[in-house]
Amino acid sequence: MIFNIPFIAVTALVLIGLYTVIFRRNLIKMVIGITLIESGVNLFLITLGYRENSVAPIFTSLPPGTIVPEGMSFPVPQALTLTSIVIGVAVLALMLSLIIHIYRHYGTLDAREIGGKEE
Amino acid sequence: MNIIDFLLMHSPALIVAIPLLGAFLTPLISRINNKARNIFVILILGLTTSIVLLLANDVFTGNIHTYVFGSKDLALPIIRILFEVDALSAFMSIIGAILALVAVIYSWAFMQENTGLDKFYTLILLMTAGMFGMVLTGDMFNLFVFLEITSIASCALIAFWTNKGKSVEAGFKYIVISTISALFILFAIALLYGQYNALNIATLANAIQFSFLDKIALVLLIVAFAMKAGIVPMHMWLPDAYSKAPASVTIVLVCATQASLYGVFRVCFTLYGNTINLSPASIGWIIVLLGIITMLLGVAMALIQSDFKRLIAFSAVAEIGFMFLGIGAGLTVLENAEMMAAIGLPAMSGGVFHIINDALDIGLLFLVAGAIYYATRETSLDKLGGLARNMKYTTVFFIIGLFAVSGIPPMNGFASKLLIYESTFQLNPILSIVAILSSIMLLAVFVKVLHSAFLGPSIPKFKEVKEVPKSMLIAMGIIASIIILFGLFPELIINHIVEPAVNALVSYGDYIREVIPTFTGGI
Amino acid sequence: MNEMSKIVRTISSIAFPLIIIYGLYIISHGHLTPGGGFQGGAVVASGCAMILVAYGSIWTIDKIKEKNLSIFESIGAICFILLAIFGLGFGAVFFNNFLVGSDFLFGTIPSFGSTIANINTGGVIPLMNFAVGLKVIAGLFAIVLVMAYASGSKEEER
Amino acid sequence: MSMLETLLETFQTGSGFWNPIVWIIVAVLAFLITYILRGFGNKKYKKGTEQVKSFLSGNPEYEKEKMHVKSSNLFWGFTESLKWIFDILHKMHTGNISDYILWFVIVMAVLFLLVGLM
Amino acid sequence: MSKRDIAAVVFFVIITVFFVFSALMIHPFGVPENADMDDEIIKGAQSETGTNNGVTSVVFDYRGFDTLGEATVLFTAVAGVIMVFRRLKNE
Repeated sequence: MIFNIPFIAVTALVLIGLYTVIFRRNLIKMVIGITLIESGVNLFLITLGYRENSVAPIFTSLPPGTIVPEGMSFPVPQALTLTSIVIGVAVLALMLSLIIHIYRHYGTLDAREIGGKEE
Repeated sequence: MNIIDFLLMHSPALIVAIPLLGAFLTPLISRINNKARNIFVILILGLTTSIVLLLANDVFTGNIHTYVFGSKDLALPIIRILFEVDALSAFMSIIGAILALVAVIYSWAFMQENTGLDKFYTLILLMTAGMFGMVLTGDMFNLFVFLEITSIASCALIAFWTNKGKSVEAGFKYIVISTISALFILFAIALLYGQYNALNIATLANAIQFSFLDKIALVLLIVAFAMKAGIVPMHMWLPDAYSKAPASVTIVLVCATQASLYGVFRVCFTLYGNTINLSPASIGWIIVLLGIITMLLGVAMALIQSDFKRLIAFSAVAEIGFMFLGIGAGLTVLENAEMMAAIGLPAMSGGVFHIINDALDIGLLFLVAGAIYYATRETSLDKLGGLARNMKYTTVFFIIGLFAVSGIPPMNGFASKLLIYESTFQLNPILSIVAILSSIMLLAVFVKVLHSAFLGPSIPKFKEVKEVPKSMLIAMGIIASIIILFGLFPELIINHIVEPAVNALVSYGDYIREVIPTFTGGI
Repeated sequence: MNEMSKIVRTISSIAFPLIIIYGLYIISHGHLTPGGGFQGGAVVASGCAMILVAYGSIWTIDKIKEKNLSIFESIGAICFILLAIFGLGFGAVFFNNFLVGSDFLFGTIPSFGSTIANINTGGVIPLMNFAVGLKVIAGLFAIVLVMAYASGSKEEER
Repeated sequence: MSMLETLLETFQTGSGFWNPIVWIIVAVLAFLITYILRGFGNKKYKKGTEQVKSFLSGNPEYEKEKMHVKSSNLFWGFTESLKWIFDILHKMHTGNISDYILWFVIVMAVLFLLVGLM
Repeated sequence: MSKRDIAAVVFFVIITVFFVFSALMIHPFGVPENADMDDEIIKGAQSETGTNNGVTSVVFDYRGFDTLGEATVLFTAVAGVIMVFRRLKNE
């Protein structure tokens, strides 16, 4: 029985990501922070789905002596995490392609300089 | 079973599925030629609009539609995705359908000389589908998925003119903002799931106990949805995004913003409706306060702008404050029956009626701004002037929008704002004073635009400016006629469309009882 | 992006078919073992991305255009949503798994509890896996290809 | 006919009311009054005389393009007297994306304190 | 350290405290309080959807509409990326 260490790890990941978004000036680093928040949320979903000494919810060649359903971890959080990961990939691709364009236009990746600039 | 019953039974799924199918087909159709693609997109949206009206016509009589994906009956516990359509969802989806159709008609001429138009129309369809999914769904995670679809499509469309650095930057800001808010929404959903092992809104609302984790989840949901809805002081992405996007994208973006607003109301009234009065600090007063700040700051910033579209965007921020004020005033007295009848219901009907009014007014003004940009390639008010000589119809449409947005009879803004003023005056006079003040300042803002863009001597640079093409005029005319119709006969609209939506918000018990018959409580 | 050395190209062209086969295996056994359309599609798309890195984006974009990739992706998405709409036709509900229990393709139902893998189960789920797999392969590879080509072409302008 | 009646019934908002017929009558009356007043002033107006020239306290009259007031100069007194407010607002609106997220965090913290703590 | 950073740190500490509290207040790791939805799914996975893989049965059958939305998100991203890198001139 490990205590709520996984949830503490989730909190740490989310807060580190938020810190990166707020205090870093480089757009790429802000994107990295966003992905950190996202991985924290995914880890949270996965950890919510775990039951003590349980196996994955797959019936193909199940280990003998597994109680169904108490011996299986939750399938729903895994599905939600799959969806969330794919969404994260899509968002990441779009953000990076926009950053490429921003760099072509402004020649810098500093958020403050870009925001301060007028047309 | 004739075709109408079939459509009505499956309409919640079809409203989302038809634009999605159209979006998947658009890249193939646009291989033929552009005209076919435009006609196809307009047909798809027209079909969707007709199904939305069919569904709304049935929902506004008071019954709630539920649609379970993958099985005919809904067995407890809810393990499948559930669509639950009540009057508020139908109300929001009507707004989305009308404005998306208008946007596509407007784009025919407005976007003509741009490249990459097949992707443009695909993304418009995807954005509309995501909006419909957001307002129709009865499942928290599904709400998150459709929120992401709407955000990604909107971000790509905001950055459509990639040759302008500012528009790409606005798109990047929008995607960062919406991704972070969506991630915190997902965090709140996970908190609720971990406690109650359910994702269905009605099941959660039945099971919720307002523990500490529920408070955290409530705050996360309210703040994230409020940021997506552009509430001060989290509104700063909104002027950038609205003013840098193409005009026909902006009016769909207005609907997307209001879908997030719908998220706030759904969370406050339905998901937490049974327990929100347990909160020591009244959520209703917090929302009213946010609305007041939003109104004042929005008009104050709009007054000093010199860019046409930025100015309209800031006044859109102010308009969102009116809705928050009206519906928050209703939320403050949710538990108290006679005050609810005296203050809450008029305030909330004003707020809900103002949602559609705001969509129409701001949409019309953005279309006018786009028309001026199309004709003169200029949005800075300092350089414009004397356009009323060359663009007569556009000027008329702008004056209609001016009257509507500043609440002058006989336009539609008058009725909703009158309801909000009177009811909030009984709640607290200062609220209605602030509301009237900001409404007056809105009038001042748009009189300034009228003076500096349309009146005055004709600038020699704009001597040869022509009136915009027909499709843009038709799009503006549709919205203007709806505005005048709503303004002349508000009684009709409020009785048949707004009152059911308000009742759907207030009587959350019916929404939950539709799924969980054993639920006791609710008004 | 320029092409890499001959060693890298040879090794990647040897490894490419194995990666493709592994990804297709993951896609086709998605309803029996861990995996599915998204995971297998990601594997195949990463193989294509390896070819892209090894041979350079100019060479690759001559071989396959992103237009055709987006057409493939549309076809995958249309197959997916049509399978859902067929459910509305057969089982009278959207997203109904109308093939389960039928003696048609993938129709058999496994016995409860631990069973040996039987590929002929799952109803529409294997078909949806294939549709999503096609979609993910085309989509991810299109993203990687376009971004590589755009960032590479910028370097040549400098 | 009943449809028309439903259209024309009065819209009561508690202490006020709205009726399209009444509004149209009032609007027509207002137009009539303005027209009559205009008629009073119209007699002594002669074209081509000194009346039509604008008098800028003796200074020569600019050409029309120069006389168009720019939108930045409108409401000058208002914005000038409330300059301190607008300066604060301008300081608030840095175009920096991380400031936007900071506002998000600030509002979240305040609502945590309001809702979660009490 | 500017005024903005000091304010940021203060509010950041506040939300840190609340997040850590909520992380400590969730049910202990591995012992969920409530499991009826997932038990229902695991029991019905084989008989209703005919798959041995519970996760796939959730992804493509029980929550298939989410998967459609997810596929749509990917489609949207591809369309957006191709549109952002399009040629701006007609030739």
